[in-house]
Amino acid sequence: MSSVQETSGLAAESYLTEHTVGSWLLTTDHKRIAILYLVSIVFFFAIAAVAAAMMRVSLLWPDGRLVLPETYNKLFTIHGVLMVWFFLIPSIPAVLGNFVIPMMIGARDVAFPKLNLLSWYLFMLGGAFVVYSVIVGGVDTGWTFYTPYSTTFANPNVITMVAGVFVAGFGSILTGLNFIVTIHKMRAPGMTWFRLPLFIWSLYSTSLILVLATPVLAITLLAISVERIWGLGIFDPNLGGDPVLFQHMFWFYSHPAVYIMILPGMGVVSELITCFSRKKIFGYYFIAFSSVAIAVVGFLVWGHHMFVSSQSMYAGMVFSILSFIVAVPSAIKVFNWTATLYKGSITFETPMLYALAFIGLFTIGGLTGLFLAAMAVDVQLHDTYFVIAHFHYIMVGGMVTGFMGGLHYWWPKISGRMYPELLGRIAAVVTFVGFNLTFFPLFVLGYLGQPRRYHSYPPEFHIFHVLSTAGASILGIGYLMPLIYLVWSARYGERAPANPWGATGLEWRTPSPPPRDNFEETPLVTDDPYDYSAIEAELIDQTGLR
Amino acid sequence: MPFHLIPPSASTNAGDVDAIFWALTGLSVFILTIVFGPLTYFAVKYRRGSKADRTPPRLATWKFEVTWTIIPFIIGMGIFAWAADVFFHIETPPSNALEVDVVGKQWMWKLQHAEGNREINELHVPIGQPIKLTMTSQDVIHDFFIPAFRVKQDVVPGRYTTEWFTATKVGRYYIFCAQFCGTSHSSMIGWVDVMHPVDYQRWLVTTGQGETMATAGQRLFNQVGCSGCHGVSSKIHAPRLEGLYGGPVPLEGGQVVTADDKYIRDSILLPASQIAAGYQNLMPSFAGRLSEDEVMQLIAYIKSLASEPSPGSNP
Amino acid sequence: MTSPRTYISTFIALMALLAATVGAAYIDLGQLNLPIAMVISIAKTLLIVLFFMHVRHSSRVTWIFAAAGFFWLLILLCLAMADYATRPWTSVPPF
Amino acid sequence: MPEVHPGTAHQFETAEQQRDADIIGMWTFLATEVMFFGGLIMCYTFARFTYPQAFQAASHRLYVIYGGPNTAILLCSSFTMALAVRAAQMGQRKSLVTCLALTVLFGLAFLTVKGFEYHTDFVEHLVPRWDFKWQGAEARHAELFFWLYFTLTGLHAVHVTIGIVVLATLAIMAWRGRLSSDLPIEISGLYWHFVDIVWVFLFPLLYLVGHR
Repeated sequence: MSSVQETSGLAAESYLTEHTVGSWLLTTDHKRIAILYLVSIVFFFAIAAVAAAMMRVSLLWPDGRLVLPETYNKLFTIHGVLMVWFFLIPSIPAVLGNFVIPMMIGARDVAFPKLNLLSWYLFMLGGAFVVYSVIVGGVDTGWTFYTPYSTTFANPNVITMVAGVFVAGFGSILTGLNFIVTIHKMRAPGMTWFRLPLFIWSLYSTSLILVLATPVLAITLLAISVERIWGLGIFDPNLGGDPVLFQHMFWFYSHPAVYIMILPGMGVVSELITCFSRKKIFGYYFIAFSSVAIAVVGFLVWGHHMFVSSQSMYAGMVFSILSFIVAVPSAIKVFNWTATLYKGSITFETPMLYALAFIGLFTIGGLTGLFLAAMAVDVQLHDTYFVIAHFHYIMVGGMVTGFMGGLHYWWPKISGRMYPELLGRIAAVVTFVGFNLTFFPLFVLGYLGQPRRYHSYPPEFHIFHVLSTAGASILGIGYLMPLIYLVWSARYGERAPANPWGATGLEWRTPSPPPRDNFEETPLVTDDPYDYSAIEAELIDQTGLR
Repeated sequence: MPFHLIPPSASTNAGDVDAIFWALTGLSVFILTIVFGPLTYFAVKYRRGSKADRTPPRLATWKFEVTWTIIPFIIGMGIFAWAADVFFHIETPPSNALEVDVVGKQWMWKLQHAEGNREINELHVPIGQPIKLTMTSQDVIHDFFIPAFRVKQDVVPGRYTTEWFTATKVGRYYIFCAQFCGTSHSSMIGWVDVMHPVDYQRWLVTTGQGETMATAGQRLFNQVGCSGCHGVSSKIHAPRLEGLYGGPVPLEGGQVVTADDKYIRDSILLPASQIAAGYQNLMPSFAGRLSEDEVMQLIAYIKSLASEPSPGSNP
Repeated sequence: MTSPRTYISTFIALMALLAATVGAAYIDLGQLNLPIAMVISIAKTLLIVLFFMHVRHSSRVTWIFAAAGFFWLLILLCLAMADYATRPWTSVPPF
Repeated sequence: MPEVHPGTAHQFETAEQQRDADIIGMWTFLATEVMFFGGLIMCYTFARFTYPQAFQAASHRLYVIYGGPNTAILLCSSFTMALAVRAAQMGQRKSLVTCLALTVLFGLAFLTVKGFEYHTDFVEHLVPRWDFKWQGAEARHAELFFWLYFTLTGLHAVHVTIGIVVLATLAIMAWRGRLSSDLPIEISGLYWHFVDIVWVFLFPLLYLVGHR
């Protein structure tokens, strides 16, 4: 391909050209805001990862020798709060979504660029609150803030931390709003709904959840603060309230939030699988509508977190049946991805390795979700390490893997440079091995009955914790490697052509890195997405290979 | 480092739960095979540069889609029904169960047998006999989890939850608190001692307090002044408690409730919220004056009056 | 563009409904008081949304967005209340 | 390609596109607002379901004589707001300024009445935790009602205040001829009507519980 010359000619006027601090902090360019998010979430991820590492090391001894119980409790709270609200939820949507949504649909920017910047500031303000609450002493409620513990017994820092999540929540509401309007109104001429890349469909569904679920979390957290400060108790049994009401409202947000944390990963994988098997996606409509179905049905299943919470058996039954139904669209996606490989022409670059890892880990995560949706089995597994293992398979095995895949895939577009391919592949394999070693033993631990959030544990669980900690250290290396080589490549990497992967999609029709307004002129869309037959024909002419 | 891969299974419920667990495990392995079999096969066969036939397939896409939508749905519904059936069984105590009351507090379990024996972080039970735990918490939410019995239930302040099991194997098994409850959550560990009925009787006698829960409740009934109004000789117009437990109570306003543990607890602690029809709101609240264990003793006493004939003097 | 006539008749209808809701509250209808008040509120909302907020003449997207918030609120209320309403049912279902 | 309106932001191709985007954006925002109030409505529904008598008794301590007229005031403000949007669309500056000013006045009237009402509640010892005195059964559950009453109406009053500030600003801009488009009026109109709708539900839920 000969696009290298074009790129170097245009590099002087890309969106990265300006270097002043002000040009970053006051930018309204969706690409720059994406980079602001990228740097911020890496920062929060680092703190949360250190917390996780300390917990894993402490768990090497059954009596938890590294840290005191109260420190341990604070560590898992920091880990949960930062990972959920300050890493996973913004990871793919606010970084990759912000960067590529406007380019994928052929727009110059999102619909409300200033609002987009405001989202980032709210996010950072929320993050500052949370970090502050950690510095002044930490909170030990767990990321779930269950009442009445959080409102009456935990230390008052819980107010600061809740305020942080509250503020960041508005950031994510505005991001969701921006994406919805952008996807509705900013599409280039010819870009009909069913010509949209599947990544857009998944982020549209994600945005629906962000917009409709987050406000309920906000009001619930507000109620916690009010209850904590003035002792007015809608959640306090001594004042006529009900702590289980808190759980209903919390999970009304937090269960859909689980889909905020996996749908974007599914979107990325849909892009990667089709690109690296050089084939049109199998079952476009089914993948697209399964995203929307997950977003909608995902709102109806929150009670499966509460089977043993003293919720009524009959409500539990309704939630259980709906939980089995919400598993179906996920299954549809997995089968369609597999079918896409059929008669493809598959290569195994780093993003593809991550995509294949995603399918594997997500499938295990999804299947173990069925165990937890089955009421009788959930009685044994609820609040044990089985749950920990299950949702880490979804969120780390799924979302983080998807994020890494997407980051490598779009890295040439973002930075204008190629990352080192061999290191990339090694890191992907190391992550996969480390991840499984870290989290698979926890399934066994959970079935044996080890409850979560335990600083110390009976000695017969020891061996599984040792395995898990060993895996975590491998996993840590797997995450450190990309951090180092990506930063290195942003400066020293080989210059990237406009379309290094030979991918379809509008974002590849503009130079890497793209100019300020993304496109020289507004593109006109005439084809369905993922039409690899044309690109393939050209490639076969050049290389003689199929 | 001794370790197991499967937890001990020591209750009548355990087998039912394990059956679903292993069925799901089998199903998972099966699905992983049908996803990863083709995935690996395609990845190898259709790798770039291989000589595989890549003529565009003529497939009726929708047939595949319908297949892999309908089949997972049907399997899901099957598992749901099976697991829900077992769940209802786990959640519904049989009527002949021995009763034990449990109060959770940061960070210990206080248990009291109907015979009056009290324990902390230990629960002695006979083999082959259904045991029903009535549980509440003094502070935050706890959770009474016995992995060997496959039972778990949150223990919520302000209300009663129940859990039941029939132990099938003599031995000592863990009780874990499974709901995060504060600093020493991980030390809130207790033991169930499953004994032969003979040993259990001996244990009851040697550790007995001399009074059953009901008699302790009766003592309390007189001591804190309940008998002043609800007693047989009282002049005050208050509901009689003989024959009350388990029966219907018509309320002021037309509603009818059942006089269960929850109703009696609420009547003691929040007397104004449910006034029995024909009575005035005279009773003071005992919230803060009685501990959760004491309320449970009063309930045991009122329950013991259930079999006595209710006096005909009710309005 | 909506004519002033439409606005005026909408306004009058709203005021009439307000009177109706206050009036209905002073009649003892037992369990019916709440549903009636809610039906009147929904009617008022529909009038405001359709005429004052111009949804009647808007695109289908606007219709969907206007309905979405209320629909999701119903999900929250119905499923959570399904728990509270069925808590007294502690017996095994007959199947 | 349609001509580009001078007020159109750089990311949009046409003024039409910007208008649609802004309106859909506002509707999306209103959907989040519904869920925001919805969380409190959930608390309310739970508490009223659990303590029907206490809620009835507590609701009877509120004055329909405050709540009823206040509902009417807000409905009037919605009416003038709708007229303001129409005036903006027709380009009638004078009637636009008048209608906006009236809307702001109705909003202020609402807040004033609300202020008097809060004062009455305070004098009658109905402010939870501050100085709550309750004769009769179920004081705690009545307190819960007033907790919800103050949070719901307080949150609503915050929304009214924001609306008043926005509309007053727009009125001044329109008066000085600084408005180049009717779009801001229409967008803030949607918000104002929404605030009105919230009250349409709060009024019967708080003031008319049970029969009076």
